[in-house]
Amino acid sequence: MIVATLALLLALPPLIWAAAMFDRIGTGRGAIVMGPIRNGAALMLRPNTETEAPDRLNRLLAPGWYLALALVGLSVVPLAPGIVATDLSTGLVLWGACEALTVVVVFLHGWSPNAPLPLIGAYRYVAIGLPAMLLSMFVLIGAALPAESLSVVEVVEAQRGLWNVVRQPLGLPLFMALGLAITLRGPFDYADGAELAGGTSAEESGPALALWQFARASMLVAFSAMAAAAFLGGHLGPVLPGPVWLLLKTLAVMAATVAAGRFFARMPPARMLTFLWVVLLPLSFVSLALVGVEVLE
Amino acid sequence: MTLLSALARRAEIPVFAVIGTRGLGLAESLRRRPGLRLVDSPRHARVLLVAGAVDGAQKQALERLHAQLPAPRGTVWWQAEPLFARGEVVTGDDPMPAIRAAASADDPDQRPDVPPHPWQGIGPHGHGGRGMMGGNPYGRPMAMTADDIRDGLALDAYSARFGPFLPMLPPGLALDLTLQGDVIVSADVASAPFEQGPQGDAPDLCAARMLRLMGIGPIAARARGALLALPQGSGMRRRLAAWLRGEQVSETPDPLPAALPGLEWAEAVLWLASFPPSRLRAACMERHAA
Amino acid sequence: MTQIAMPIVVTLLAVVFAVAMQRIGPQTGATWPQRAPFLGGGQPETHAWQRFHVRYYPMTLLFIAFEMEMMFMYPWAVVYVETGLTALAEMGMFLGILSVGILYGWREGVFRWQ
Amino acid sequence: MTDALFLALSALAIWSGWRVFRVDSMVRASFQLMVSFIAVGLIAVLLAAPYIGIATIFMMAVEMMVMALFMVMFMMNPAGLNPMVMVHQHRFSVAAGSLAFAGLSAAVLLSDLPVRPVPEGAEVVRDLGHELLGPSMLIFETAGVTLLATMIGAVVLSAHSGRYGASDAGSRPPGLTPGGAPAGRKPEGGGGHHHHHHGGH
Amino acid sequence: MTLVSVLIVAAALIGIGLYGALSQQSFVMLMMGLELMLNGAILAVIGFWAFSLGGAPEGQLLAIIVMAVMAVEMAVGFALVVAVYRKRQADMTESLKTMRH
Repeated sequence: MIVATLALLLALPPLIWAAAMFDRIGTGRGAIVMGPIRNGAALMLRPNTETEAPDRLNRLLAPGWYLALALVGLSVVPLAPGIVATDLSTGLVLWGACEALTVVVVFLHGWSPNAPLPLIGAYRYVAIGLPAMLLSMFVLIGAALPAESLSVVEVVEAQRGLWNVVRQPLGLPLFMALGLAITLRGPFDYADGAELAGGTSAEESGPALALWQFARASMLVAFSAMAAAAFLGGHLGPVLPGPVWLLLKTLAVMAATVAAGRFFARMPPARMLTFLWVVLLPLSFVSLALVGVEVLE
Repeated sequence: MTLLSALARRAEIPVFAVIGTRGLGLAESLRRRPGLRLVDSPRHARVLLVAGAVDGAQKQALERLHAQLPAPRGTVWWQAEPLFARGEVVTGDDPMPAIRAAASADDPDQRPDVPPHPWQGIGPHGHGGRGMMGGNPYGRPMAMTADDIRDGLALDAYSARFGPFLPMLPPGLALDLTLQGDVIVSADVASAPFEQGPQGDAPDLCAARMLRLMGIGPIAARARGALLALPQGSGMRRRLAAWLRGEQVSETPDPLPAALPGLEWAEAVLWLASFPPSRLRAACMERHAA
Repeated sequence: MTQIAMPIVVTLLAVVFAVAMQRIGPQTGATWPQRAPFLGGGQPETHAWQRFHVRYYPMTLLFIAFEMEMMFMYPWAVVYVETGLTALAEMGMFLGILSVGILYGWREGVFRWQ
Repeated sequence: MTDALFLALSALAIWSGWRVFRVDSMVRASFQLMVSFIAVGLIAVLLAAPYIGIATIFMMAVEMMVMALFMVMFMMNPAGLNPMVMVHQHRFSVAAGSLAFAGLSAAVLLSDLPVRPVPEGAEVVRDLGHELLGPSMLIFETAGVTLLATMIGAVVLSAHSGRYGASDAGSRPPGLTPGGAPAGRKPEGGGGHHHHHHGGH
Repeated sequence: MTLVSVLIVAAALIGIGLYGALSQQSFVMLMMGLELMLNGAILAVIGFWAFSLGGAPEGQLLAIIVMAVMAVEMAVGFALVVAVYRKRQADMTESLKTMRH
């Protein structure tokens, strides 16, 4: 338990660095490896900005909560057989709780500066974040069916014969929609989009902004590790040791998520809301029904 | 600290670009330049770059923006007449040396340090407010209820001047908007967009501006998914498709005070970006003349 | 106890880390113009905090009723394989009933901005 | 260790429950209540109910998010920029609250509670699943119907724009006689007056 | 951690919730009080289930039902608030009384 936690805390900074590098590829500005670190250092040396009558406490804590949720979500992912930081028999539900609280934290981040653009971003995000979370719950339950358990450890073990991505081909893409939503990117980035000049972080500067980006990247890592565990067999794989497999799969999901975020355009929120409820949610029902029938055979 | 400073020395300079007359092309040319990064909010910036001439009427707005960059901050005037005596002036094509110089400058404040309304010491707790909604708590009054145009729930209306240098609006356009939630309830043009010349109407530049608001690049847009993401029936799809094919668009929008109310923020911003700057300017000027 | 020890510990770690990092930078007092909300040079008349018109409020009500089904689905998933077809049929019925609610909401336009 | 954690979480649950009615900002009030729920959820995990505990956190995070949206929407001065007190019958309420606490505590302390702890290693989630699909199947399906009724009721009450346009536009009860004036209370405003006048003659 | 201590914490939550439900003028704040009381109820149910019911699954089911009640209460309550506000521009409990005509 303690070993796993330490391993996670050690692995997180390099993975966050990798996430920042993925974000830089294709922007045409070079310095892919060192750029994120330098920019982060420069931000740390800038001052925080005050706003008029902000909610100081929530503004100070929001990046920390976001980071905490990423860490708690990450802690239910087993690194190798028997090595997991939080061995909870309802790990999938805990992950779901982290998703739900992410919506709360992003809302608080946008609410606390008392400024119009962050406020609009916060409210739009809640509209999209809530149904997106529903979606992920259905596909994760689909992953739990063959394991007959809500423990992520069991979910991974149940994939020894067949990975869930084969059993439930719709699951991973639908889960990635949630990944895009909770990591505030691409088509689901209703909180921090360009049409709000940075949305919930439009009023942040210096360390507060750097930490928000840091937490956002760690949420990407947590989401990718969870996706790897639930759909790609986690630490299972031939020849290489388990943690290495998990690392490779996590990096693959991270790259795919970043690419998906660049590829799909952001719709106006009302359109996206209808799309989520009327197209994606029924799709997740279908995905669950298919895996249900498949498991019984 | 020294490690951080060493790393930070070679970081990209975050620049907030204020776009003036014929400045759109200038600012776009910087977007992929190594060594700097154009940011969407002055809070994220180190340097304020004024690209293209800015009307003297916008001096106060520019000073307010200047104040919103966290200190220390620097200013660069690129092919622009300085409106206040700070920062570097560049007349040529390459602002990079000046931006680098500005990145180590420390401009003093332009605006006086006074709250928007006097409030200190007023009210039972000295917070400037009275009763439940009254007074100017912390220097500003609270929003009041007003009728809504959509669903009949009369909640608070937020009135403010948006622009003229808001990055998602066409440069120079200042709108007096009243919002309920994120829906525009009423709109008025306070100042028309700046003249951008024929360069501002270039299809690739216009398409890039619009796609940036949708969070994708031009390569992803070729897959036509970008068009499906736009609302139907507003002509946005048609205009973006034309730009992506490399054709000019010459539609003139309806007058903004009539067209904007009832639109959601995201729709309104995309709708404004779906017109070439020259046509938008024409639509706003007509109204001013009338 | 051991199950929730690590989540609590990492939460505390993350929050302390984030607060400490925000405190090490230069702490300067901001002037009033600097603190004004960013509106591209424009100014607001009032505070941004207001009775915010949440345009999607019927959707949130539909959502909290629908989300309740999750509470039943998790235990269902655990015993699904043992119970077999009965479980499939029962949950099919349950979700079917709730889907009627979504369909109804859609036809009433609750997913649009009110 | 478990006892210390229990005490800390209990203190957190009660303190944040109390703060709900003491903070000025409605957003803070909602999320204080959420913190109280999270503390109770964690206590439930300590009490060997890992599913109910974590699911409480999950559900309440969402519900309190919605709560915050509505609080801000309908409360005057939602951010508490002007400090405010909006209470009535304050003394009576304090007395009632204390009395409830004292009464319940006394009942707990005085009664002889049976002791049958959860057996070690019991698979509580599996039991719950069997219960849901077996003996309590009817409860489960009834919950489905109740939730459907809630959804429809909430939409009918709250939504303004329906399939046929605004919900309060042009709706008038039928007349008591064919072609007569609409029955029931007269709507306020000019239209109602007109009909009243017409019906009077 | 004994049943008595758990139940006393639950009683405290119910007491605070009752205070809130009785004292708050605004309808949404009143609902916060109700939620806090139900919070105490959930804790009491789980406490009983863990210490006195020997882990009988009905105890957990009861906790779920309490949560479902909460969800229903919230959905219908807020829908009512919206309906009343649309008519009256007020969300005070007093104004609900005048809804009757």
